[in-house]
Amino acid sequence: MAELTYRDAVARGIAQEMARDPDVIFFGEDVAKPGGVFKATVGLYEQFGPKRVRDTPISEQAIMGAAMGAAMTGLKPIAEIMFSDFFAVCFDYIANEFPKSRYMSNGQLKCPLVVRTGNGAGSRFGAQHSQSVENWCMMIPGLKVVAPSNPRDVIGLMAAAVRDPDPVIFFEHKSLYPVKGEVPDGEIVDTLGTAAIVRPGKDASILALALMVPRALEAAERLKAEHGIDCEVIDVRSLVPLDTQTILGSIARTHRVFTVEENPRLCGWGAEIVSIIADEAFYDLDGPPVRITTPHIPLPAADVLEDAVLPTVQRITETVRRSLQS
Amino acid sequence: MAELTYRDAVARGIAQEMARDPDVIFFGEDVAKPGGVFKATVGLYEQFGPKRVRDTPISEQAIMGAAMGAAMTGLKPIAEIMFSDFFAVCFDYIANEFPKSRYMSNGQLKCPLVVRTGNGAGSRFGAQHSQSVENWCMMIPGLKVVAPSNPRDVIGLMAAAVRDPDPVIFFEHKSLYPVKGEVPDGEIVDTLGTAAIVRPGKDASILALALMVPRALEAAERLKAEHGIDCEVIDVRSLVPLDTQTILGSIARTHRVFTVEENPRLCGWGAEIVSIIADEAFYDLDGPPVRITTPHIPLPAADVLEDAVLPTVQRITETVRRSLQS
Amino acid sequence: MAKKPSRPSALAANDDIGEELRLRMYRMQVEIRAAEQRAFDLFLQNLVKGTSHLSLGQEAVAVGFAAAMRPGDLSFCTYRGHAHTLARGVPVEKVLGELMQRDNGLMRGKGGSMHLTSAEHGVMGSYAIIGAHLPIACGAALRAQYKGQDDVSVCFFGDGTTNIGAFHEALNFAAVWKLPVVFVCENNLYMEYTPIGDVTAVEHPAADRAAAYGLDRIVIDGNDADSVYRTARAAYERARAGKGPALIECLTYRHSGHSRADPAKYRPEGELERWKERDPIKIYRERLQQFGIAEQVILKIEEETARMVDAATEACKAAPPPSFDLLSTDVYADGGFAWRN
Amino acid sequence: MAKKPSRPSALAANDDIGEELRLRMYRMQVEIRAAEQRAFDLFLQNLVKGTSHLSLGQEAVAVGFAAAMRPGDLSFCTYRGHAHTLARGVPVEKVLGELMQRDNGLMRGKGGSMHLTSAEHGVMGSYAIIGAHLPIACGAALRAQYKGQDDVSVCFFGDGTTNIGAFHEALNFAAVWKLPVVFVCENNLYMEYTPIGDVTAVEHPAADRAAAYGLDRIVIDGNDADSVYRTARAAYERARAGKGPALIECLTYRHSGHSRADPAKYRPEGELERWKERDPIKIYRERLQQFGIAEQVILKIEEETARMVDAATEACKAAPPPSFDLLSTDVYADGGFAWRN
Ligand SMILES: Cc1ncc(C[n+]2csc(CCOP(=O)(O)OP(=O)(O)O)c2C)c(N)n1
Ligand SMILES: Cc1ncc(C[n+]2csc(CCOP(=O)(O)OP(=O)(O)O)c2C)c(N)n1
Ligand SMILES: [Mg+2]
Ligand SMILES: [Mg+2]
Repeated sequence: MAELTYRDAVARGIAQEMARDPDVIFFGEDVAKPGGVFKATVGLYEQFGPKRVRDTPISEQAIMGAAMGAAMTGLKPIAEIMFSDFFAVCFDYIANEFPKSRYMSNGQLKCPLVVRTGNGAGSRFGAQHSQSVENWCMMIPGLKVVAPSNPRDVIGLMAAAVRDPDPVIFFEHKSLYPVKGEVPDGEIVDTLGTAAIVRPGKDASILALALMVPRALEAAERLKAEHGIDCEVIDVRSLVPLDTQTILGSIARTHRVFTVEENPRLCGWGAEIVSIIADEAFYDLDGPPVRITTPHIPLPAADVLEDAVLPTVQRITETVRRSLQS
Repeated sequence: MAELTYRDAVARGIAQEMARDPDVIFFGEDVAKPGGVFKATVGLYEQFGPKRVRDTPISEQAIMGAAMGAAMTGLKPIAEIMFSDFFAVCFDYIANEFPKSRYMSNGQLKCPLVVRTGNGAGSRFGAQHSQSVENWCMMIPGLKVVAPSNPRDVIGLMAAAVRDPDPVIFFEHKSLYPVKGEVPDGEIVDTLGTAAIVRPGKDASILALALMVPRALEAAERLKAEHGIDCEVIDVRSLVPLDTQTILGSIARTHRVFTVEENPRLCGWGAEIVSIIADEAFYDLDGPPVRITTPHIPLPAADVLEDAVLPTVQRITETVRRSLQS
Repeated sequence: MAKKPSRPSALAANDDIGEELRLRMYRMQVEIRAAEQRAFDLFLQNLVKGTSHLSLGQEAVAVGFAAAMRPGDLSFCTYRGHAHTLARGVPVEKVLGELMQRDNGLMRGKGGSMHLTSAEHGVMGSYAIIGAHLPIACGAALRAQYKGQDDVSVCFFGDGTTNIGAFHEALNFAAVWKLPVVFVCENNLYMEYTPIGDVTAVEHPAADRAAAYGLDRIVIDGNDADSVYRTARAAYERARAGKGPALIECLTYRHSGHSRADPAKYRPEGELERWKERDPIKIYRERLQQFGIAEQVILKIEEETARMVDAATEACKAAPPPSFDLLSTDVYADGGFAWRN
Repeated sequence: MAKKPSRPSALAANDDIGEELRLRMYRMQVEIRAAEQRAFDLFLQNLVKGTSHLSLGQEAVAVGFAAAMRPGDLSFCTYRGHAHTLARGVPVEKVLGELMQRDNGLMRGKGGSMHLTSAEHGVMGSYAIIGAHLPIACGAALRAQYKGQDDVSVCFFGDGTTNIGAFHEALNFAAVWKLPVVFVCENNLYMEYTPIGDVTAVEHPAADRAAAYGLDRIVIDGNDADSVYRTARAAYERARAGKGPALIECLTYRHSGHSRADPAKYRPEGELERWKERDPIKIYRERLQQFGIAEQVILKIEEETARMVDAATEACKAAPPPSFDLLSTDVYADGGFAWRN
């Protein structure tokens, strides 16, 4: 066991896989010599050298395309897109190329790669550097999508992503980089497609992802302490594959569900999961499924404004309380 | 009144607005002299000349950026992206530029433009030329999004879109281009943000968009004729603004809802609307809200395969029947 | 029209290509021509579904570049990729079957005409979003470089494609990393229905931009398979030797419309006719004669090819449509499409 | 260091710039320097939030290009846009207020340091996605051309930006349509923390690519405001006259790190020091002296500017944070954010 930051867990996760498999290479903008703008990949260049860890031009399409071509022909690339907002400048690869080539070729082509990216708000960077865009990927058939909430999951899911034979989009939350957590020694390998019940409870299920997980947990503690409401908190972890068994199982016990999303309101992962629940677990529900999201607006830069729009512990607590007590 | 194809309605709608307002210009790939690859803009070049109707290079980012810069400074551009799948090569403008500049500038900048695009399946073009991507736009705060299902709406919503002071994404359905409909003479101007009840009914509400509207209507007729089930069919028409009043009003009367979407399954507009209904009209619902979608797969090219994956009249009919009779 | 060769033996003696290869290149050009003309006929009979983009008139580019490849070299094509796919040795039946959306097609109808792929022949996909495959070809070349393998990745695209962002990113990327990738621009004068000069700031959309990536300016006659072959061979050699990428602009012309929907009325009068005089197959047939190849050898190739394409057509007509099971296979590597447990 | 000018009057007699403009250009360079140094101090006090990208050392580019503009000309900037924004006459308080995320900021804290916008000064936004604003500037220029207005759109970006697709698309688009847009590449030798030469196929990332768009190759000393000004003036004149776009590469250097988070340890030893000898403000101060401007005139400018920046700082410190109402305003043109009825 060691205490590790989420940031350091990224480098450790990548290093674990690069040490294991010489076909794993890693590239992106300022990731090698500089160690990444978030310092999440410090040391990899020194450890694995300039052939395996490479700085690229500002050419997100080339980065993604090169990752795909390398993956198709035998490597296991990890490519960084610095901020997930920049998926918009290389979205063709995410939406049209990675996820469709296997299908269109009737299984002749493969695309085993990992795109890792800094996602989410909290750094006062404004509307073009703060978005949560997991739904941009979840909506595309053929991708896999994960978003860890803690250092241990960063390493384990990174290993699972690198070893997975399909394209995996790996969302790191920028506001979690400095956060520490306990991490076991030795190799860690997790499983894609598994949600985690991080707090059992019986009155309602709160589903959260990434930065929203600690907030949901804190809200659950408050709800218990202040209102006697006992919430189950689920860290969704993997949007595709989606662990509907764990989610539906929880609803079957608690009969109420709340999703806590950082995305803007429309068409987020919360909408998808709520729709699944509303369809498949309709008769389990004792009350409306409620989505707690960022409002449907671009993100403001100023600290006071940004803090006011993301779901807060306060807002989660209040929403659940009001909904359960109404 | 005249019979017009959906294709010809596009040209008529654009011509109506260009004739009215000299600040309206139109450009895209092969749209001017060639009249568009779908022949939807034939005659505009001849009528309005080479200054106002222009062929561009294959540079979707330049097209979108140029539309935005022109819109910011006083024009009302209509830009074509030939196939909506190509939004992926210029997605930065759609996701990060058009919709955020007004907000980020605290109202100093404006972006009154229309992006029109050929959307949807049915032409056996395969996975990169057949997608329905309305949700790629609905999910982005700051855009408006419409998708007409008939020639009259094409003209009226085009006028509304051009006159709107915000960026509007205008989805034309490729499989509807040859379809004819009655269109009144003279100017037609519709209103964004209004759904239409195209068939009143009392047993269930079926919400559909674009190509799915005629299929939903046909299914409703079959359900009535063969099973005595009387469905209300709503043509959603506008995803943003979303006419939740009409939708929720319908559910309040019918107590059941089905969405019929061409998008792949995850995070579509159906998920959003179902989530709104599940939250806000939970106690109105007599049974689970059900989404009828294309499965979550890339689209196959072959005619028999493509026909099998889009929601069909048969599948809509069966899904509603089974769900209501269970 | 064909002139008797004046000094066949002298010509042949100095020949760096040789009779066998030249006959192969002729056969392949004839095969592509016949297969694509057949595809066109099948449209008219409504047996080819969806869209289709023919390379009639551009066969020499496909054949010259493919002929200079070794097994293991990789081709990255566009929607206009039938010619390049056939040129790597993929059977006509497989290609026509895909165009006809039958179960015997190369991808059993799942991909369609714009996405021809035959990994076993080194055809690593045909890409229908303009420019997308240039960076992808870089990635394949990066793998070769990284693993010390000496295959070359060859990426084909049109003149219009030089104006999209991915072109620029890929060229710079390949040049900076000295990747063994050869970019081939088939300048057929049109971006769909628009003359390339109307939308491009330079006369030679690829060659006039080579210097922007530190590359040599190369423009060649794309209708002469021999000069295509020689240029290809030199570029592959450089790439294999670690000297980095090349960008080659081939001047050529498509005889048919952009796609099946296009009657190509935008051509200036006489343009098509002038280019038909420089038809690559006509040029090459004359070349064979100049090299003293007997007329009956040439005729035999033509007849064999015609029979083969007929047989392929019949096989496709007899083939069943793809079965519905295919719908949900191969979305993911486990063979299925499950996005949930 | 400053030498007495030998023949001040002769120099001044042949001067196409003139004392008034030259003093304005000096004042503006000093103002930008002082405002940005203040911004840096305010970081250290944790009063500037989020990120921030300073142009310390690059002031001459901003000032030369702005000085040659007329009112109505439009600037399109990047995240590194404070200098360009100030150079158009936007008050320091408004800029610092935005960096400090106060209600007196240019966008009242909604945009942040990377998105400075002042439409009334012709600053049509600062863009934080690399390359995005080059096509947008084309659009503004298209409007001018279409409406017969004679303003010019000027688009600033860095060396690293020349490797992204949008650069290529915009340059070709502008050239083909002969748009009145001037593209200004500030080559400060680094793409964030990576030397530009490590990731670029040519030595001059912008100038060596001008020919790919049929444009002239222009590389200038970006640390000399006069030569920047003259180059700008010529480019604007051509653009206004309908002669199309220009691409200008300005050689310069940033004295600080890429952004507030960057200590810039990747610089080779001595590089910063060498460039500081060519500090644009130092160069320009000497120039003023060469032109016989009295020391006290120069000192007065410096003192006035320092006082003004102090006052602006105090005003910002005293300003309240933005109010919560702002959150939901101006998503749409109706002033609100309603996506439903
Ligand atoms: C990103 C993108 N934009 C537009 C298209 C539509 N499109 C298909 S082919 C084509 C013209 C391509 O011209 P060129 O590169 O010269 O190739 P050619 O068809 O002549 O072989 C266009 C615009 C596309 N497929 N992808
Ligand atoms: C599309 C995109 N990719 C990456 C970034 C991250 N980024 C911000 S600034 C920068 C370096 C830009 O270098 P250059 O163009 O030389 O401008 P400079 O910062 O030196 O002024 C990068 C990579 C971004 N903002 N947008
Ligand atoms: Mg072409
Ligand atoms: Mg730079």
